[in-house]
Amino acid sequence: MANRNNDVSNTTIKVQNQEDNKILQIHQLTKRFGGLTALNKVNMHVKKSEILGLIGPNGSGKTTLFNCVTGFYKPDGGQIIFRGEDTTGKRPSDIAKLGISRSFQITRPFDELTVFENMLISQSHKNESIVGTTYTRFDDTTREKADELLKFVEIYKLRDHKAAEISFGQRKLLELACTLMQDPEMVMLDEPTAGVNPTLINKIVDDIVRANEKFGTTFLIIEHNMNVIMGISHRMYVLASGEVLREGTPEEVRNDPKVLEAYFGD
Amino acid sequence: MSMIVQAILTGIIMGCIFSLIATGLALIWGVVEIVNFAHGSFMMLGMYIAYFTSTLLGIDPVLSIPLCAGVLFLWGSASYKIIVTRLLKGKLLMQIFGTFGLMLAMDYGAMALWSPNYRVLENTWFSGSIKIGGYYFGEGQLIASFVSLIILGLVAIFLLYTKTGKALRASADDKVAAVTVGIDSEKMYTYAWGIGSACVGVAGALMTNFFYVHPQVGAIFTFFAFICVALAGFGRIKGIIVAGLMVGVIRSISGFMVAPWTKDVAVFVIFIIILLLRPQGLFMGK
Amino acid sequence: MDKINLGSMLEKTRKKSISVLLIAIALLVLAVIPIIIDNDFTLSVFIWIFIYIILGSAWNLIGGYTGQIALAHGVFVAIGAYSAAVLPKYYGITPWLAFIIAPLIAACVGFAISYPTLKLKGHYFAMTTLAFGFVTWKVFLHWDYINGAAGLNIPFKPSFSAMIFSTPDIMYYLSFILAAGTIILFYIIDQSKLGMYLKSINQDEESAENRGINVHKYKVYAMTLSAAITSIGGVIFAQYVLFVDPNLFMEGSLMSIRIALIAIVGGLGTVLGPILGAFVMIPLEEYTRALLGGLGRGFSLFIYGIVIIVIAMYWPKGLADIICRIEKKIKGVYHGKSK
Amino acid sequence: MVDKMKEVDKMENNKNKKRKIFACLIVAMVFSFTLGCISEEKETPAPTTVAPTTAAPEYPEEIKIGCLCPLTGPIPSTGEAQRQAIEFAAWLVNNYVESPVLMCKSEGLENLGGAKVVPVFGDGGCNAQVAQQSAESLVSQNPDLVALYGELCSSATQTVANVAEKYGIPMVNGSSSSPKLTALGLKWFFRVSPHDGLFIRTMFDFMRDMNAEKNAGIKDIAIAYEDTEFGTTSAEVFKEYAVEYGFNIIEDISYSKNTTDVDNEVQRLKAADPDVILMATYAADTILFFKTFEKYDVNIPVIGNGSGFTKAEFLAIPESRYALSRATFTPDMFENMPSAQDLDEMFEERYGISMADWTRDVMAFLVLCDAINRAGSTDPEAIRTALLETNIPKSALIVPWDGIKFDPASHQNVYSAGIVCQALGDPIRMWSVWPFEFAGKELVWPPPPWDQR
Repeated sequence: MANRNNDVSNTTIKVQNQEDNKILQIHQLTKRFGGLTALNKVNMHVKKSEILGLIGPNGSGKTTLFNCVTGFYKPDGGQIIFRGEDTTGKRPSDIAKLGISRSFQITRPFDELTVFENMLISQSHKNESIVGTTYTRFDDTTREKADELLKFVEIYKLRDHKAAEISFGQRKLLELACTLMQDPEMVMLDEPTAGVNPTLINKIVDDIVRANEKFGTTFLIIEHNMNVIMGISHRMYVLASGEVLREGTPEEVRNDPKVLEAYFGD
Repeated sequence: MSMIVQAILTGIIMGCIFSLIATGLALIWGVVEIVNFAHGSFMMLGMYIAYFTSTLLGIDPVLSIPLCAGVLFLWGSASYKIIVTRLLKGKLLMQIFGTFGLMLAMDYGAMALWSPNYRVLENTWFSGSIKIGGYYFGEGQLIASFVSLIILGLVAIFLLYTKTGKALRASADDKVAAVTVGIDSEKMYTYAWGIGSACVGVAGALMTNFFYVHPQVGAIFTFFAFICVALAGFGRIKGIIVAGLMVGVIRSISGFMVAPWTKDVAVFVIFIIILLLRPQGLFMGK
Repeated sequence: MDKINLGSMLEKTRKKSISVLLIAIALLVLAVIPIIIDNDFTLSVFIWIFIYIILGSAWNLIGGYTGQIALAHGVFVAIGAYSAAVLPKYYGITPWLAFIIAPLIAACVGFAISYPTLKLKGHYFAMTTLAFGFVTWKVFLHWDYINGAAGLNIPFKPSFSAMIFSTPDIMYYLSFILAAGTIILFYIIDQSKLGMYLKSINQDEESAENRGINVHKYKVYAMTLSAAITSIGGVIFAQYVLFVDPNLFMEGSLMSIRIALIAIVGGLGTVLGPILGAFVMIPLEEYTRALLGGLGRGFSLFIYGIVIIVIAMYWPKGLADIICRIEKKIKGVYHGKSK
Repeated sequence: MVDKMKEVDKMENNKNKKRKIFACLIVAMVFSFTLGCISEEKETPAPTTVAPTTAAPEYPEEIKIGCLCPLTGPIPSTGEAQRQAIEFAAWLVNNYVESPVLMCKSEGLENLGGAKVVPVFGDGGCNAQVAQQSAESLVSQNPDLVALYGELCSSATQTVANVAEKYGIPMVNGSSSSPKLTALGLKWFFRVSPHDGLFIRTMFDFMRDMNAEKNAGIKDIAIAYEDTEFGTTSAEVFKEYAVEYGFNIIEDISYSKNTTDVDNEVQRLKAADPDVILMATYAADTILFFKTFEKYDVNIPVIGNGSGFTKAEFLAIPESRYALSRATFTPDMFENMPSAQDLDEMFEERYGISMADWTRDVMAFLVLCDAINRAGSTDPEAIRTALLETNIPKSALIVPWDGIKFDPASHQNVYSAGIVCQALGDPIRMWSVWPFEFAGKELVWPPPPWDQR
């Protein structure tokens, strides 16, 4: 696939003793808001083409972590290395260009634009000259790709509806499709199934798995729905009050008393 | 030397008046989060009210302060209810142009009603000037700045110690929270507009002692009010006085030391610089 | 699947032919106006319409598409106008060259002002541009090189090189061509990636940033482009009025707001908007001035203010929106028939 | 392939921009036609762009003169008064009035078969663009327009003059004071009233006389002027003459118009402590300045370059007392000009205001009509020559000049001159105090300290 070749060209800085299958490495990541510490020296890594689950009670810092990785927050300490490149404190758009795409907890498509246009905008912005955009339109490959993905998540019929007009669940699917639009190395989904009806949940889960198998896309997923996350993720991290509580396979996590306590204790 | 001191003193006095005008704007901005371009026109209205009560009923502008405050309160809340509520539903652009339209309508409406002639109130209680310790003060300006400070004090007390005031501050700090604790935001907005307009109305009444009355008198004062608000930090009532004094003194100094025409420019340049360096305002932590 | 496509293809080609026809007719009409109407006033109204189409469209890029409230476009008009006035006066260079120089200067200024200020949001940007406009106005008033407040007069000596023509026809065609050019440019932009990106920025900056669009960069680019094109309007302005002074362009930043209004009344973020806006506003202003001017006391401006309020309150999408609605209706009817 | 087609097709559907463009162009067409009609209605068979050689019937019913006044914009009330002055002048021409003043005895233009003069008014808006637009409109809506008159604000007059040049229409101006108007060597533009150059010369002549006859000992002068066309031009002339007359300018203050206060300006003036302050300001700031003079107890004679100083709004405040100004005319001068006085009474009863501020405009309009009359045709060239040949004796004037005669090059009235007046009496109004020989009231110099007023 396209991103594979880019892969070769882009891998510039090699961080010492980096195992090649670690696509994302987070060292000692710390983020404070005034008094409270949202993230405290978090260490974690994501392996290439895995589905990584990230769980934890509310306010445990999951979304903060996402915002740090995608550059919306400037971390107060620590380092984020994506595919051998230090992305700490970079502009979100630059990070996105590197191949991280992210969905928001509350879906944020551009309501005034059509579903199709939303897809087009989400294309990869790698090596795109700003002046060039003045007169170039989206090329056919992009358009075909957009249609493909719309078909893939099965909302092709809504193609020319304004994003404002489509249902909540469909917006979720649109977001998913958008995140896949830019040949991402890694997709970060923030509660992809929150507030979605069961049938659609299955659909979304199914899409994620298929995408993971079909394109070998890496997924990093925040999810509250235990069945879903346990079902799809290969590996999991548990965050609690800004610290990594546990790392391991779904089974390990499920059977860890600490985790249960973090969730249901007091 | 003494002239420089004089210049600074003049600046301070003008500053007090600016800060009174700015307080109204800051209140509106803070609570309702809308830029009221018509603010100066509200002041103009206050000036005309004071002028006519004085010429027709022979009531001194200082006495007509309550009247101005009252009328402007009503006018402010009315214009909120009728126009602004709807504007708030729209985009920021529409809000700005809406209030701008209000400004045009008020200014030229006043012109159509009361002619574009410059009117001046003569021999009010506080006209002419006094000399204190070798420095000259216009009585009009002096009383204006004193009353300004008093009004500011009252507003502060109101905001700090009354129930409504607290509610206002709450909704200025955090709308969502305010609503969740059951503050009627609609009501708060209306109050904010009313009180904000009342402040500027009072300023208008005081101005008639030493300034001419004219339909388009407001615009330049609106500008300075904006600047004070920006300096204090958009939407924050705190620090308005300091900001006002700063503006006053900067103008006065640059006007006296550099060249008179630069005094407004200087303020605007500083305004731009501050917006760029500290958009959150001078007197606020991050 | 295929059948539908073929059907729509046919329909499209039909539409296309109609569209081409309509454009052709419209262009033809506008082209022959100077011949059929030998009334200079009507022509001058048209010239103003064309000039304001240029200005309005330019503002629309930053104000309508990108949604950044720029209130200093009078400055850029002034840059254009003054370079047109200064070049021949001081350097004996033909004002035609201003079409190249003015945009360059304007672009630089536009970039310089917008690069830092566009980091700020919403009314911060609006206020800063407003203040910038004020400062520039005062500086122009005291700038001896451009003759300060007295302004510069362009002597009426008709010649092609001086870009002054004894009959308004040529000026009409000149402004017509420029306006048409601007419209085409903005049609291209509207259809281009840029147009799409700017729209997305207007709706949700964070989301756009998340999608990999460098919001700040695009905003600044839009502002720079907008400034450059605005200054072209300024050149024509000067060549037509033959007199420039700071108040004309920057007093109370009235012109900046007027320009914005053209786009707003017409419809923000559409190619059509500024065109409609100019075609409605300019004649309206001309005739209201003629009608209400007699009343004196700026009664016309009172009306103007009311109109602005009403638009802002009830009609934020402008005229273009209505055209679209009508269009949709027609379309609906058509489909109804076809099925 | 099918996909391609689909894409293109969809793309078409995505936006209806294309069709929006057509829509707009349709609107364009509609507008063009409506405008066309509007103009057609007003048009006469005669060609519209003024080509008077063709459009000159033997004796036209009426002589249309396009007059521009600032009816909107910053000074609408002044514009209204100017309009009345012009109407009044036209009335004088069209009706027999028993008065030695120019054109009064005539009924219409006798050399054109008693054709009536009809002023057609347009709004100049005191704004270059508005004035130009209105002038264009007047010219093309009235193909039989014979001449242009106005505006009041110099920048507006400038663009109207440009229109006059463009169409070759004679133009007369009665009240714009910017020297540059007659310095451009315009072919069709004539100015009856003095410009700031001459006015300010009056001010300096006055100061010289003060030194000579009243040994006022004026040496150091300060100048204060607003940052407008009027202010800066005045300032240039101030500086020029200061050198010529051997005064030295010790303070030069340009302040921004309609500001919130003029304290610093006055503080600087006080600090400089000159013998005289020369000012060029409009009404609003003049009021502020004098209130601030009192505030800071500044007791220096102030001579204004007209404008704000002669406005009723300024004279309404007690601080204005003893203010000096240049002027063309003051009400008291009617007393030694009986003919003018009669007209003033007529004017007053018609419009309820004194003609004093408007004698310039009335006179200038009369001069224009006289020229057309002498030309005996509506041919612009003829009128232009007539204007150039103008030579009106003192006796036929309602202004205190030695006559009216245009400089062949600049087209500026060579005899036009100003007077110096002072705010005196109760109620305060302007009284002529210089030239001393026909002063309406005795000059008060220096003004008494503020606490004794």
